[in-house]
Amino acid sequence: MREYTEAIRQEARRLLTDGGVQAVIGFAEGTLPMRTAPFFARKVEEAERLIWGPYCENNLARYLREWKGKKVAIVAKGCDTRSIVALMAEHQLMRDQVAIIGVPCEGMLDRRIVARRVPGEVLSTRQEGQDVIVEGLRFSVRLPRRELLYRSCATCLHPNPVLSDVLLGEPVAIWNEDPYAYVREMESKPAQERAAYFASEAGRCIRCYACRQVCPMCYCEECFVDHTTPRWIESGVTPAGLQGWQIGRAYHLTGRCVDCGACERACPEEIDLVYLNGKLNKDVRELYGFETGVQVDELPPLAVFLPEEGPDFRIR
Amino acid sequence: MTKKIDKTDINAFLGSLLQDYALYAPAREAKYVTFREIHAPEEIVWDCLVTREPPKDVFLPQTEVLFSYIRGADGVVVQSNEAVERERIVWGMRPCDAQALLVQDAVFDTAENRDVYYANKRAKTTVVGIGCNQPLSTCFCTAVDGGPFKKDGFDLFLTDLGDAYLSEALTGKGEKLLASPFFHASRKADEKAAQALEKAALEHLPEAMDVKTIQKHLDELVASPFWDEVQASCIGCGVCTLLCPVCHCFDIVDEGTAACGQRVRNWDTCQYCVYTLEASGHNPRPAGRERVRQRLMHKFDYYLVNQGVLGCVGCGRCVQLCPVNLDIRQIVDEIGAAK
Amino acid sequence: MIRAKQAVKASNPYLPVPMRIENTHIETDDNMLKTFELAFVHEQDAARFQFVPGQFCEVSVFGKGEAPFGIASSPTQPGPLKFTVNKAGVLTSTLHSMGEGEFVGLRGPLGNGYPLKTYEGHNVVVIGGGFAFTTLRSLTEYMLDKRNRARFGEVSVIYGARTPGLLLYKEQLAAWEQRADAHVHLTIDVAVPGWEKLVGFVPDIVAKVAPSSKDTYAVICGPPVMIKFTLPKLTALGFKPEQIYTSLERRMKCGIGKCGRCNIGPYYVCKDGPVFSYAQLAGLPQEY
Amino acid sequence: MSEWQPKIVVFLCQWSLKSDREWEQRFELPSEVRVVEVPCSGRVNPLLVMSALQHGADGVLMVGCEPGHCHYKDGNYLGRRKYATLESFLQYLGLEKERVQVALMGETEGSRFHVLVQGLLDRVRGLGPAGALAVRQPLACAAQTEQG
Repeated sequence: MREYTEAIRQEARRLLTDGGVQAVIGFAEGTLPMRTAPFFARKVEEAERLIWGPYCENNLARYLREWKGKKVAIVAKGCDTRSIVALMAEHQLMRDQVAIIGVPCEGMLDRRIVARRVPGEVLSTRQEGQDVIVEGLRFSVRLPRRELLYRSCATCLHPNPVLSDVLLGEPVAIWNEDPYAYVREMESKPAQERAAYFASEAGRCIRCYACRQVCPMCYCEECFVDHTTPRWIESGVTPAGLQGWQIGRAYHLTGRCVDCGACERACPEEIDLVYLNGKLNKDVRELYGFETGVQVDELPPLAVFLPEEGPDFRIR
Repeated sequence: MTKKIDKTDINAFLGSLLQDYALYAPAREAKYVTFREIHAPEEIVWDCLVTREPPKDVFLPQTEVLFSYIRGADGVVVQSNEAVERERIVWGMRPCDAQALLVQDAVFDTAENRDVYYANKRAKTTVVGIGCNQPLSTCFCTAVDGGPFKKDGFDLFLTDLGDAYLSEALTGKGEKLLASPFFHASRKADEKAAQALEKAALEHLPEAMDVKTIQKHLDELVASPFWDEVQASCIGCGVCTLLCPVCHCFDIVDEGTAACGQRVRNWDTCQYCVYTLEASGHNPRPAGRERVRQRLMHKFDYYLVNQGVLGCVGCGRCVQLCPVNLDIRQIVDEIGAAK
Repeated sequence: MIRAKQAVKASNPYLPVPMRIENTHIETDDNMLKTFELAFVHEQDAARFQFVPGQFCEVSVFGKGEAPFGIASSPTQPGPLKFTVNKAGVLTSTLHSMGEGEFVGLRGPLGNGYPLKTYEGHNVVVIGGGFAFTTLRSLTEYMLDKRNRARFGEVSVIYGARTPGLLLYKEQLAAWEQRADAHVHLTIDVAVPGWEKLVGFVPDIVAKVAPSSKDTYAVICGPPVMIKFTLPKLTALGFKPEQIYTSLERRMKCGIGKCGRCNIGPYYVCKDGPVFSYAQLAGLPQEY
Repeated sequence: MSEWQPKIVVFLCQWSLKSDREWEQRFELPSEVRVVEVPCSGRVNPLLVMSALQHGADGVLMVGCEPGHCHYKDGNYLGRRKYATLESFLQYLGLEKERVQVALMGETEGSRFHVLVQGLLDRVRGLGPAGALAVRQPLACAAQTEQG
């Protein structure tokens, strides 16, 4: 991780000196254990604040829309680069406006899982081989890294950048082959159970829209939830209002979501959002062989069709 | 009046309260602990200092029907939803959340234009607090006029002595609870122990911030590029404000048709881009810069002007839960140091 | 049928009283501005309603919500309250489609209104642009009322719109123009055949025809760009910030300083305003 | 409350069944069915389907043109992907499979349309009121006005 930090800083210095970029979007030290903060190095000396580590959990591609029209560099994991590709496919981003510093990713650690597996407030963590040592006021606990990954990271198929201008380090080996096992598990449950699960997950939503705001693909000028004509869903934290929000949000990301899990990490109520988008991702993969943001210049699946494909809605 | 109650008796006592009161307390929900209504004393989680959601929902529900309306022959008839039937107890509120409650009192329970929905719930509620023996690293109540054992706003205040809770009644409502036979006399030593706990807790907490300087700097920084820097990583979600125990902003919306329906109020936040958006398309706070500035200025400047109190109580929820680790403590430090 | 108790109504600031639309009148030739005359359904609601020019009300269009509108009629005029509504969003579009005999709700009067006591004994120049003339109409009517006229010095009105057809309250303006005790200057942006009054933007007209700043208060309402260019002209004429008043508009919900969205600095436009002097607004975020 | 009657919403492309417009005369649709004519099935916002369900529809039918017969060339093909994923998603969330149906029909299939609607109605009757997904609350007040 230290080597990556150094390499990122070096590349950032170079780009800020003669790469013609206005800023390097990366991560800086956070104010809490297990946190980092998105950071914008605008001057060469600010490159020293950039870091890399197991808690770089945000999808930084989200910030690119705020730099529209200006050339910037971005520190990008596999999922961040997929978002960049997807944004390019939707004409939200020009390839020559972003310099991608690609970083192979071993998966980010879920700070909430860590917190739940120790007997007090976490004050520091460090990695030792494949383990993470977690320390607090009166404890020190050793936990296997693999068990602490975010679910979206544990099931990741593209930990290595799919597109980059400079790729740091060596690509990591893929540790997962079945990304949608949890979706299949849910599919196999009776309808009533699925409805109850959805109602209870959506029911905790407080409509803070953090899921939308952290998402690189949620760039609509006006979100359907804010429309006044028509007002698509009920305004409050009522069952219909909350389910309407979750259905609309997830479905609008059909064929556009890159499985980064940023929405779920941002959610203060720890709502299972990945299981919603995972289903849609699984469907477009199985029905149309499409994976978002993997192939440059591939059109979004709902923008194209094959005349001969199914389902054949005629015969039913 | 001060007494104490043994921990072995506490559930029996709470069970007896459930007969007469609706009880709200820190309790588990999904994978975390939040403030919600409970139906059995065993649901209470005693060692959670900062609940995921603050208890403000008890007094200012996130979604609340103000009235229903129905079109009649001679106009529209409205029926208010302001009545509160059942007495309530909020059990185990922390001093920071109580301080926030006092700020909300100053906003809603005013002599003129009294918010009856809030005031009625407040009047029917007994607030039982508990001191914080071991504050978290995100706690900073002492920086903003609070303290881990501050008793303002409580009717009854508990101190965890290990095997018992020292219980001090601060109002008539508190004394009513203390009259229960589950409480027995406390001794001098218990009060000494409580003082020692407070002293120990304070060691973990920061010094008071220089509120005057911060307020002055805020007034000077209105047009400064400082805010462009601060807001750069802000994603414009509502986590910090919706989960803030002080933030009280709301929206009013009709649900229904012209013939009949309900007028509803929902929490709202200054961090949303549509919050100040006018029908004409004009937005007086068009970007993150204005919205982040508004949050800080409201908390550390405008509340002081209008209510005479700070709008931040140091609970640390926004610090813990911000998706991009935008830390209000750091911003305030920078404001204090700004030249 | 459900019926709210009167006692509850009086103490709950969120409950609207029913109003009947008595009359509607299209003000401008683009059909975007319509004046609604609203009458109280219940006698006791009417009796309780005492207002000053510059105050506003929250008008309920049930099913669509509430929006604030300045009261365009003057307290000196008996009869229904007048509100002039610009068709902009969902609520105002619905309101525009409503007519005589239909019901809306009303909360108010809200806000501070123009500081009449301050203006008394002084000259007042009323400066308006476009459709931001509603409470200025109320103020002018009030000052020109025969019971009040002697309490004020010279009253001038400078009012401009893009075209003649976009001026509000044409009959009222004509009546004021007839009066010897008021100076009325009407202007449009660009000359059109048949228009014999002033031509030019409000800021320039102000520079030409505004009275001396001595003993005078200026009250200005209009689109932000008009205000932006008029303020320097007034300053050049010697008006100090404390002599210039404006009525601000912001998105509002509660109207009573609780819902939080209409603040400018520590002031709430709904409760501490909407009328402010520029001395009050100095140094605050320009969030209006 | 009177006996429950299912509510069916049909989003019908204005071009499909076009040559067979007399279906409207020939077959009177049951009163429980509300037909919403749309310019093209491919442009129907999936939120409309959700909205219909949230407003208390017990079944939704989407009718577009036969493959190769879209008035706008390929609206029905684009719509097909949209509805395939939406249908599957709503089922995943617990909605019974039988409540949402998509049908691409030729210009002259008025009689088949009628059979389809009747079939959906019968299936929904068998299932009872939709309950898997939440409906909007002020629906309750509609009943109130009817009574008052």
